[in-house]
Amino acid sequence: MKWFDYAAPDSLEQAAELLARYPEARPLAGGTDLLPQLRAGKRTTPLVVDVKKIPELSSLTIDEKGALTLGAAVPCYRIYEDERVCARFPALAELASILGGIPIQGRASLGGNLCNASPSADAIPLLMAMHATAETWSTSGARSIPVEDFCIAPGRSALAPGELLVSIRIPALPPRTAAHYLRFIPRNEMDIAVVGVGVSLTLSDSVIQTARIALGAVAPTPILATEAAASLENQAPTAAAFERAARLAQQVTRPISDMRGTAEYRRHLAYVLTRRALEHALQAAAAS
Amino acid sequence: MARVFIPSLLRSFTGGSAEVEANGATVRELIEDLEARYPGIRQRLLEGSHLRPNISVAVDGEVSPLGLLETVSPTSEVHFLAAIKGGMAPSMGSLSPSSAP
Amino acid sequence: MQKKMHVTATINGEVQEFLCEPRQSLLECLRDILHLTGTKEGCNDGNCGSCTVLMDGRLVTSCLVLGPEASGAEIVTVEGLARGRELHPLQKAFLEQAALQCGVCTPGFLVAAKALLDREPQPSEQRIRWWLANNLCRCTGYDKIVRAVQQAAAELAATQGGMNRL
Amino acid sequence: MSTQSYQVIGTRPIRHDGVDKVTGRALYGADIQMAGLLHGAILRSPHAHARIRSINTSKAEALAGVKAVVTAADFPPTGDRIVDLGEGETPLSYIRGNILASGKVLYRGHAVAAVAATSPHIAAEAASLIEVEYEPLPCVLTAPEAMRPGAPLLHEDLKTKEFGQQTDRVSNIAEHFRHSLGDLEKGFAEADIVLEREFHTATVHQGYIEPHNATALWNNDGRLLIWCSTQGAFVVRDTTACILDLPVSQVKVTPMEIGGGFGGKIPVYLEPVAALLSKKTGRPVKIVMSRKEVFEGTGPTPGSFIRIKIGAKRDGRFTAAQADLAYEAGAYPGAMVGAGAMTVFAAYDIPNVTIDGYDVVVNKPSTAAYRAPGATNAAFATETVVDEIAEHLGLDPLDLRLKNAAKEGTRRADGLKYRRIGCVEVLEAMKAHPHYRAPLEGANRGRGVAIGYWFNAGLPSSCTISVNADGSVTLVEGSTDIGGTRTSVAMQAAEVLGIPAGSVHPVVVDTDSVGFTAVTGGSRTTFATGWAAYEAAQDVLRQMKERAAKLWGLEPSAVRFEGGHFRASGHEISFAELAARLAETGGPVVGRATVNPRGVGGSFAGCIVDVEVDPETGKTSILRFTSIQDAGRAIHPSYVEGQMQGGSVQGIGWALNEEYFMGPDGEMRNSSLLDYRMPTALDLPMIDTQIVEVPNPGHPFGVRGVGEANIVPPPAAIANAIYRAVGVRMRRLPMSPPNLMQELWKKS
Repeated sequence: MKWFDYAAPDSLEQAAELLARYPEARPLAGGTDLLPQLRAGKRTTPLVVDVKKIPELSSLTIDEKGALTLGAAVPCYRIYEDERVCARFPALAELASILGGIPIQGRASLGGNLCNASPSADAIPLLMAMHATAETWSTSGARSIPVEDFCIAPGRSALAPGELLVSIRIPALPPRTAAHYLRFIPRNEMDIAVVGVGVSLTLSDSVIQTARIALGAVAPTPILATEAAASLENQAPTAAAFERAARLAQQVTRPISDMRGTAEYRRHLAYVLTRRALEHALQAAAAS
Repeated sequence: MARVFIPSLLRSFTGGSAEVEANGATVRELIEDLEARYPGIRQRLLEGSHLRPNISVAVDGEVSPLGLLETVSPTSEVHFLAAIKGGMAPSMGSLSPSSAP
Repeated sequence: MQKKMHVTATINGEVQEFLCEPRQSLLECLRDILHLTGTKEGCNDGNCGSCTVLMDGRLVTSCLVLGPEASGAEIVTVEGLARGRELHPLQKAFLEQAALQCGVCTPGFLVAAKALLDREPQPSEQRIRWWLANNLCRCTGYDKIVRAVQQAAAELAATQGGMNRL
Repeated sequence: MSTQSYQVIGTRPIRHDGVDKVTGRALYGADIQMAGLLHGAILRSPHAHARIRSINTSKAEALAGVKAVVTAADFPPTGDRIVDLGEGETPLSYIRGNILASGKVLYRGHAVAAVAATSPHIAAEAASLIEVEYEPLPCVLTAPEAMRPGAPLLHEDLKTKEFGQQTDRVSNIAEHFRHSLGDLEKGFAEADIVLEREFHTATVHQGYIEPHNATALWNNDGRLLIWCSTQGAFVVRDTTACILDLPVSQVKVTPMEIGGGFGGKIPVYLEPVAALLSKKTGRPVKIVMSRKEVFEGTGPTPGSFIRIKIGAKRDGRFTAAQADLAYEAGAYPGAMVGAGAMTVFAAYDIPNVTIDGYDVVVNKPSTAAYRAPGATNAAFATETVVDEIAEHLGLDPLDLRLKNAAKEGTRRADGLKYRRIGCVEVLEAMKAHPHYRAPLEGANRGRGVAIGYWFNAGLPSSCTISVNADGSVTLVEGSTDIGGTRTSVAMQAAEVLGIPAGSVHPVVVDTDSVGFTAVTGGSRTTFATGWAAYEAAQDVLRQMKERAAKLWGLEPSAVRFEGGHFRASGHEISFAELAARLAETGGPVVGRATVNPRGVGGSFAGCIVDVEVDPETGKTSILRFTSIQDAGRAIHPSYVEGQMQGGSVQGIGWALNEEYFMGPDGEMRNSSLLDYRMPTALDLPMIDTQIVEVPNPGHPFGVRGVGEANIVPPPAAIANAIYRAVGVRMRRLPMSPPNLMQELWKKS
């Protein structure tokens, strides 16, 4: 690994200043993506900025409206060990508990997973389904980016040079709403999603009021399947409706073939997982 | 006389026979006797005065660590086997000299 | 200018100071600087678990932690499991259950299993497998490892979670 | 074979090296620290096949902290020789070529140059500064591709051998051989059913957790000292001496603790490179591979193409069998196809058989042994065809196997007759096992069985045993201990000496300190080194009887040893008591033995597996698994079970997910433990075991090697279970979710 320097600023201002001064600097939260990339020579950097000492990046708060603000460096275990998150955002807690193994969850954060901008990132489809926004900070101020607009290419995010992800904001779930993330991996743990699907459903009386469907590892960035989601609105949550939505979701995929699966296989999984994720979400929403 | 089993790729020397008989108190003597009966076969089994490195000999069902020096009785069964490369016995450390010219 | 960093950390209960390059991982610091070679490198990218240690009570793969990040942290490695001459119940159980063959993954498994039992003293087989899924063993097929953790859990329960819980 | 009851054998003592291994004190190769130590790094080829036009090391040498750079040009000028390292005649250029490429690179990951520097980071950076100009060449990646006329040639000088005889045919087929028995045509003519099937298996890696490592110090007295992780210190000594053109006595190898090998740590990769770097710098040099280097630069086990044809009578009796086995040797000749040929029909008594084997070079890493090398590929093919025959004939798959099972006196296609073997006993134990008859309910679930064989190795082992005055003994051996063999060897000495296992202190030493000992491999250590310990203990007893006789003024022949005591009429002294009196009766007692045993007993293993397939994703889950194996005599049953469980799980990994996923350019796309996907604890149930004991008449305690046969049956058994679950016959490994889904689509 090429030499780099290390700094651990304790305020947003200091961090932003460092990032402005060294545009090639890399923020370090859990390091579970960054360090292997630096070792493999996929990325180089003159400076690693450890952001875990910045209060805004390490806090987990729920405001009076029930929205969750998740510091970009909050490690997964803090999410699933937080009783409030488990009660109000169970899908998020479950996601945090399947991201890597236990030692990875001791370090890795959803913010890091987002910034890594991998097409197969587990967190992104669920965050998209949950209407999450990425809250950023730079010397020119703060901005809020919808998660669905955050990834622009494999490994590339919408963050401008010198801009830091501070937190992820997830609005409170309306009543009778549930989200669910489902991925396919050949092993039962320690694997990268061949396909991942995040969904959310809001029920109203006997029909689906709104739905959202996002897919990972089927295109250069995680994608929203808007038509598929729209097809569910004001429909009864039947197997046929889910089947139709899953087929529509499958149509927007543009997968590649690689060591994790062929394009054909991924397209097939997109259908299977969308259907199954919707069924899971329906059960959870009906129970909530 | 000992029964000698001829591997399929050497059967051209024995007129296609898979099994022949030969005399000898050791494998070395047995090969000399085989050569007298089936000229040319020795050269496929020996290199100079040694068993070819790719060939091992089994007497009565046991691959012999002694090779040519192994004793043979008139009731013995003798097999010449293509020694197997990689992962098999000979590759796992032999007492052979570290290099041959 | 390339300068080493000064790090102070509590390692297996003792305050240690050392100098490291920012690019050196905690694993490298433990092994090459502090000579705590019980923590092993198997993959250097967080996927085998051989370098698992406790950092402020949390399991981490030390290959994915930079040395300077350990500043002020409390680290426990396999060398810190036994209390003096008394082996940790997990260490005893691994020996009694023959839960190791080559032994190179064993330190990581022991630390991971300790973290589990510290949190969940009576885990189910499935919870044990879940917690150990980040630790690869190529020799044992995991059967005897899972049994060893079950045995240690039973022993710890019998001793009321007291003396032997380090 | 004695049928007496044993005091030590069959018990489960704590292993002698256990405390060191659970406290982190045990020293493995990468743990070596020494004054002045430099760190090495290796530059590897980015091409699967290319000519090296030039190598420029000047930028690397100029980097601060770099002490030396070496390439193949640094080998002594004696490369144009044919050598024999026990692998048969091999050009030295091949052996050296795999250490540091010369002229051409033959696989992606092929070592080209190496650097020694003051830190591993500087060494790695320097290696990346070495400029190599390549002329890329077309590559061939599979055996069928490489065998095609006109295929790009890896070695322009490689001529096909037929039964060791060189022909004039230049090709990628290094060797072709044939075993034949009976009359194949007649046998197929007699059959009521003949099935012929083709199989492909992917390259897989042993996957040991500890990467390769080596530290070398070319000392000022001219001796080369090496510390490394190896299955055989003497193999490292002999190979390194050969490569560097040194007398063997000038090389001393100290085997460190080894973090897994499974056959993959028999070959030498780093030691000669570390030695050359040490020679240039005058300092010790340590090289440790990264995981990526382990995948790309060491020897996995061959991928293969196999065609199997079996004929059977309506009653299930096999009349004829034919196999074509083409195994991918990787860059240099030496695939495990010979062993594949020996084991492909080894479980069966078939009168008419022909087996053709092809050793084929391809642009992949040079392959190495992997637990029963060659046998798993072959059994995957045979055992799934046997299952299909059972289905066609409406027979129970175990009954069909029992009807044809090999037994004492069965002649194999390579000509040899079996001595006492446990094939029938293993099959009967499978049939009688509650798992085989347990109900298996639920959709998409199925049960499969298969059996496998490994013949095991003998080979030389040496031991000495010194008696200590406190009644314990010190046992010095040359077998590196990968999975508890210190204990299984010590237990055999303890049994002879009538002392507890804990009173034997086993130590594994360097090549200067013990007689020649072959590798820990071939399931031979408990068998052969255990035998050496048995003989050395007998030597101790003989000498101690003389001491007892001296004490009592008797002839040694009057002294008996029984139940841990030396006895003669009116006299009795325990082993420990006599040990305390050695000084006064003539001085120390040291027993010694060296063996090169015959009497190797092959081992059969079978497994029963229940799976559930998700028909929408193609993912297979293992619900229940039982491994049954003939151990001859289980010395330490826990470690026998451990071998069975470990081998079974490696077989499960091979079956379901493991593969070298190669791009068309010869790049391995999944060279990490994330994407190579070995099984985790969460992917498995408990692995039940049943040890069958059919004592090997060739060993004093009846031992058969148990390390390997257990990996052989799982892929076939899982394929058979998948068929029962979802109705598709898998003939390609791995049976990964995308591959299984492909077959499910074809079916629907």
